[in-house]
Amino acid sequence: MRSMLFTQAIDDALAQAMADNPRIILFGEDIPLLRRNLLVRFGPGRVRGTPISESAFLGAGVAAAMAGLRPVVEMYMVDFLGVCADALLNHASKIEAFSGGKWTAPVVVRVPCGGGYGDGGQHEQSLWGWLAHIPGLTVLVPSTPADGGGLMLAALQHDGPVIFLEHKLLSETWLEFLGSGARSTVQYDVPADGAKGPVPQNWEPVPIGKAFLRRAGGDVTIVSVGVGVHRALEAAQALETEGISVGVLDLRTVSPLDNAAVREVVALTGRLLVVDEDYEGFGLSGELSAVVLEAGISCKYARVCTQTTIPYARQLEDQTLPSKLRICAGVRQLMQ
Amino acid sequence: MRSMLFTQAIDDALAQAMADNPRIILFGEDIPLLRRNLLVRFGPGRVRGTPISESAFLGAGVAAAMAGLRPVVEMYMVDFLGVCADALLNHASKIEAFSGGKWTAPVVVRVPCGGGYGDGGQHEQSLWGWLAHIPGLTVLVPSTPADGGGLMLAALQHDGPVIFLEHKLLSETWLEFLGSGARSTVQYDVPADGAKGPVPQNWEPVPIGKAFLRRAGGDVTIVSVGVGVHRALEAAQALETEGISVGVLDLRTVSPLDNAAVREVVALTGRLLVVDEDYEGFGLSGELSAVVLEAGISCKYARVCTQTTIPYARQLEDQTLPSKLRICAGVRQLMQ
Amino acid sequence: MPPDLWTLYALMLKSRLFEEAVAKLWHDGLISGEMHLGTGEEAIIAGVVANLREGDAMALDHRGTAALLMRGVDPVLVARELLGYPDGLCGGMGGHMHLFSKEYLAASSGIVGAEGPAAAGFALAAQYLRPGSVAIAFFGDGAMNQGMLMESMNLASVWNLPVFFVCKDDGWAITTKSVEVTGGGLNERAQGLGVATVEVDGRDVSAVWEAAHIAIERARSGQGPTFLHAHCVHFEGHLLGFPMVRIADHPLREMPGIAIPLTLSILRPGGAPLRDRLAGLRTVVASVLSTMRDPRRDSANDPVARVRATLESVPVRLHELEDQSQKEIDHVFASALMEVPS
Amino acid sequence: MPPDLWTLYALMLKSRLFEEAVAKLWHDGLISGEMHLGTGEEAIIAGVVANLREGDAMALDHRGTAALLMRGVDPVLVARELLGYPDGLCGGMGGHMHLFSKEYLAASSGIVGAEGPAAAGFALAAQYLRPGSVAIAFFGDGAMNQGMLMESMNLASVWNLPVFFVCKDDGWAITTKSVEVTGGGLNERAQGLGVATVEVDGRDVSAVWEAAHIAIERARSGQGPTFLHAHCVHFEGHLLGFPMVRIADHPLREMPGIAIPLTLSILRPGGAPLRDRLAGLRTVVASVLSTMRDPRRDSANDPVARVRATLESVPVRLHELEDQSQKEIDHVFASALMEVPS
Ligand SMILES: Cc1ncc(C[n+]2csc(CCOP(=O)(O)OP(=O)(O)O)c2C)c(N)n1
Ligand SMILES: Cc1ncc(C[n+]2csc(CCOP(=O)(O)OP(=O)(O)O)c2C)c(N)n1
Ligand SMILES: [Mg+2]
Ligand SMILES: [Mg+2]
Repeated sequence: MRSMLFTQAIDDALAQAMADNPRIILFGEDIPLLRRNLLVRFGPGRVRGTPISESAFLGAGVAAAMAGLRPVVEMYMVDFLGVCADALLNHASKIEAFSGGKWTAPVVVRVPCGGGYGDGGQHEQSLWGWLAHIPGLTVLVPSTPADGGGLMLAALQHDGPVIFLEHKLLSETWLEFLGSGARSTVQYDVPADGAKGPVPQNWEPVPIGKAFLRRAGGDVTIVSVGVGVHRALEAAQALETEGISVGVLDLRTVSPLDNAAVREVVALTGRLLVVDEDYEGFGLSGELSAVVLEAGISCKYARVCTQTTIPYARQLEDQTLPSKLRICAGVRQLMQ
Repeated sequence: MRSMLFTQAIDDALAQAMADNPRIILFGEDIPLLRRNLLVRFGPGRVRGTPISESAFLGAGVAAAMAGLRPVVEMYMVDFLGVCADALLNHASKIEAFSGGKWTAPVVVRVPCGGGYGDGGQHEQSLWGWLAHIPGLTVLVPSTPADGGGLMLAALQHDGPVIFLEHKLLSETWLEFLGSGARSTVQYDVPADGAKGPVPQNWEPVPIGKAFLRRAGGDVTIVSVGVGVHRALEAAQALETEGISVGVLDLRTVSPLDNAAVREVVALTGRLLVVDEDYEGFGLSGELSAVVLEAGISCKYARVCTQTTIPYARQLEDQTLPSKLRICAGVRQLMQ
Repeated sequence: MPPDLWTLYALMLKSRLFEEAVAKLWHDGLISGEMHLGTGEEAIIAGVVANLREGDAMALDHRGTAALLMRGVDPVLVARELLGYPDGLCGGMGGHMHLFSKEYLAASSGIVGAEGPAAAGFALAAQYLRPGSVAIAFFGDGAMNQGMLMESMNLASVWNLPVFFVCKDDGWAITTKSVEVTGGGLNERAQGLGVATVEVDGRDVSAVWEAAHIAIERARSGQGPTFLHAHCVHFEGHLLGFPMVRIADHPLREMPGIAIPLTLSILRPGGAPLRDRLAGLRTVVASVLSTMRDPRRDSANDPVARVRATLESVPVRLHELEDQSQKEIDHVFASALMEVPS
Repeated sequence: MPPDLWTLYALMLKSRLFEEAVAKLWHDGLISGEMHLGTGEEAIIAGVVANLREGDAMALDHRGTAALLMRGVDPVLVARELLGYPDGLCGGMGGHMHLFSKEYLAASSGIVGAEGPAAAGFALAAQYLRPGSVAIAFFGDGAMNQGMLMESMNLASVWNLPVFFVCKDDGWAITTKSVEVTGGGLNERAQGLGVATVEVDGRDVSAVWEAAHIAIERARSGQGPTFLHAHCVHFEGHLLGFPMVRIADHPLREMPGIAIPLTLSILRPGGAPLRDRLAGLRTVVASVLSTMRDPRRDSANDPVARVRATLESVPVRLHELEDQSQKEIDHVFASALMEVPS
């Protein structure tokens, strides 16, 4: 088995798909440089740079998908979707419904998200819950290189709009560009298993909407995505020494949720801790409690999420994003 | 006591505030005509029309608020916030945090929302849960003329950004403009107590973040906002004949939620039905279940929300938006 | 080849008769919500659409019906969609602001300015999959102030996309006069975004056809986007039941409901000094008056009547065409109003 | 009154020395995340800011430090904010892209183009509360393609807002050459939005000051917005640690990490024909070369050095000023690095 870095894996799966399907094209700001390895293999016709006009080029991606291409539109950061949310809220997500099911927009929006490297509150948001609120959008959040590549492949085969969120703390290229700038004087708490890991020789799609149990545990179930999964795994390991058995379910897909998997694991332990780097209110953490309650499963529940605008100062940032410390506290609270 | 129509009450409270506070100004598309009664009282300097440039004028409203004005920015519909979400997501909501608590943006964004008059999926969304996901935004959804005026007054005194959502089905002017066009040949299911009602002689602020129990009931608690409150009240009345006692809590403020009130009523009945015209997933309905579970209250739970893009056809629309029929079914399910 | 006026007239007439029938259904309460007609802009739509061929795409605004009909979409399907029937063009899911035809690569949006990105995307796909094809964006003068439309013009320019940006300028955005909220000039603006421009009288279908022909051929041959500034009027005002038009049509009936609260408000204590109040009143009165005197109320601006006048020299053919059109539309609505399948 | 070059030089020097110290702290790992310096654009900032007075406002982009320092914000507070200390300018909550000073009505944003709406809003408030005051928007050439900035120019035009739109054109948006993604011309574009324009050499602080003086006085006296197109360079490239600059500085060290995957990729089976691959490679190579040959690497473009050259005729005063400036900055950072209060 090969081993790859997180973004390398995603790019590799993308390259495999591009070789198979000439309708896949790529564009976004600085893409010729950022995806230079794809540029020199697939040519400037399929790998394009754009002006800083997110509304125009994301909207164009949606329409190009309707007209037969399979565009991968890259945005610099999920935070910047604020300037072009209309393309997702009122167009990509609604074409299928509006057309009476006759027309779809199979566009993949690839966009870095997440914090942990001191870039401040306009550049470290997660927003997957915000996006998942909109019916008609598929929202993917891989936490390992293997899932990154596999979900990218699945996204490229999906017949509708997909938001593919690439956590910057896992991404060797984004973290270097935005965080370290190749300095050796800074350290970030990068989850090793998320940043690098085994990947298949030939990419196969990882099914959309299927969660994956990263760790079994009988006392408490943690449900999470992205970097939160790794924080949860660290916490679970630490709690083992206290005699608490913690399971960790990696959702991988935020929308559509794998309701069955969530219910199954929570029914088992009767205790649900949601670890969500996205904002706490009106998002994923609430939705998961509803999914469980709707099924008539009663459970103890707590959540460790981002509650406020993410502070710039590293220390404040660490206190704000879900951490092993806060997760352990959350689990212990549920065990009382 | 005076009696007023829904939008008339909001405008009346706004007029009272404008007379008291010369820093309140009003702008948005077509505002000189839409708020002509305010225009002729406060002059064209304080009541302005804008180009169809929501990003520019909403962003300008945020900055004008920072610089000492109290702008009320009107948008045609909440759906259109997609084109200018950045002003809310990355600016209005974050100024206070970014400045270390030293600077705020007391802007009121007044924007029609909601469906029930056959305008289709890009023009009938509610999106209060979507907005409430963003920390730092206050989101108000009045359901009666009295709350409309009182909450508008509170919004104008609040030291931060407020989204004031005005349901089009309750608004005599919006419904005429967009729905009936003064025709007598169309009928919409307008909740009478929401469209018209008693209002105080002199407006006092209705406190932000305080829910109001519209109806007490011992078997099931319905929590809702806006038009949903009235649908719930109708359902509660109908269910009375079946011997089911249903309480209805009107949140009035979606963010910040009145957690205490929610927990209190749900603890009483042990059964929570959320009626939410906004999208079901990752929104208000999930958040309410989390609020209850977090407090260690166990309850039976169900929700009646909008699950998909809102269809155009009136009949399909009626099946999609929360209706008395679906609410009754939801309550009965919880009683099983 | 010069435009065949008979063909263009037939297109325009079809649309006009169809929309007049729609207006009736709307008044009868059979169509819900907002209803924006394209009556008054038919010459622009016909002059452009008559230049299209298979593989070309259209991004439409809130007045998309005319373009779809002229492009060849089954009018019964459109009518049944407006009526909200499950076998309408979009299964009753879209309605009049969200009409979609995958077959004809035509997509509507009720979001002002969204036609820009959509046309750019259609044109991008054309570059790869259907070289020589073009994409049209139809939008109004008000949309020119929406950032994403301006962004799209720039994108089309730098990517050399085969887009034809068609601005149907009626001078109004609902109740707002565009000159009062639009700085500079629309043509300068498009040029500042790298797009070639042409201006025509949008009431003159031949002029539009000529301009469109050149621009579309330019785009087809890889010479990039063009912006068309075409002037027109909208007879119904912004939408059916438009208050300003109601006032103009029935001042005695409509004025009291407006004038009484206005008078009460202007007299209320607290607020601006009298001078400002009067300035406010002047604004309101000017709006109402400008609707009354508006060229959109003047049938001399009717593009259908204008082309008809030039065809009157062949009365037999003209009446035959008109009878035929009317019959077809009658037939369309007879079918459209047939019972809903269940 | 003509610009006093000594004052302008002092402003520029203060900012330059401050940012050089910041770069050290960043390299030492004491500052996290992205760090965009304004080194190279000081003449533009100084020429504009020297024209401001109490009540004027500034909307800043991701390079806001220079403007804040020149405006008079306490440099210790700024430094401690960049270090993320709880008693920094924003309590450590904002960081370098989100520097705010309510006292000086200065607000930053890391969202490209957001300076447009912000300056329009500040100017609107000025119209009511501080007549005669103005608002500045500082932004780059890349931001000119962001819809909300274009919308804001139009809004400022039609509302006659006292805004001075200052475009610091370094020709680049990160790794993208602006000419390749920008249609038309920036001045035409601004004019098409109704805004008056002026173009200057942004390396020449006197020229900027003159242009700014006229534009700002125009705005103060109610004559509306102006757009300044000023050319400059950024010595550090887009941000500290910018890969293109690293390659240019240390080609032998940096190239392998880039060249190896590139070569592997170009050789992989499946994909474009050789011709397209080579075209792709040419694009990458051209980018790297253009950074190496870039004028931003040429110290002749240094605005600080340029103004210094004209002051060298008075060496004593010059050295005194420079010693004084250096001392002040040393003192600032000595204070800034003092222990964090807890
Ligand atoms: C983004 C957005 N803002 C506002 C509206 C409300 N609206 C619908 S049509 C319209 C006026 C459009 O004017 P114009 O572009 O000139 O087209 P016309 O109606 O005159 O044909 C407005 C403001 C909208 N649909 N979308
Ligand atoms: C809306 C948005 N899109 C993209 C980015 C990422 N980004 C940050 S700076 C920048 C380039 C800006 O170029 P320019 O405006 O010329 O300023 P310069 O950096 O050259 O001074 C980009 C694309 C962003 N911050 N915001
Ligand atoms: Mg118009
Ligand atoms: Mg630049």
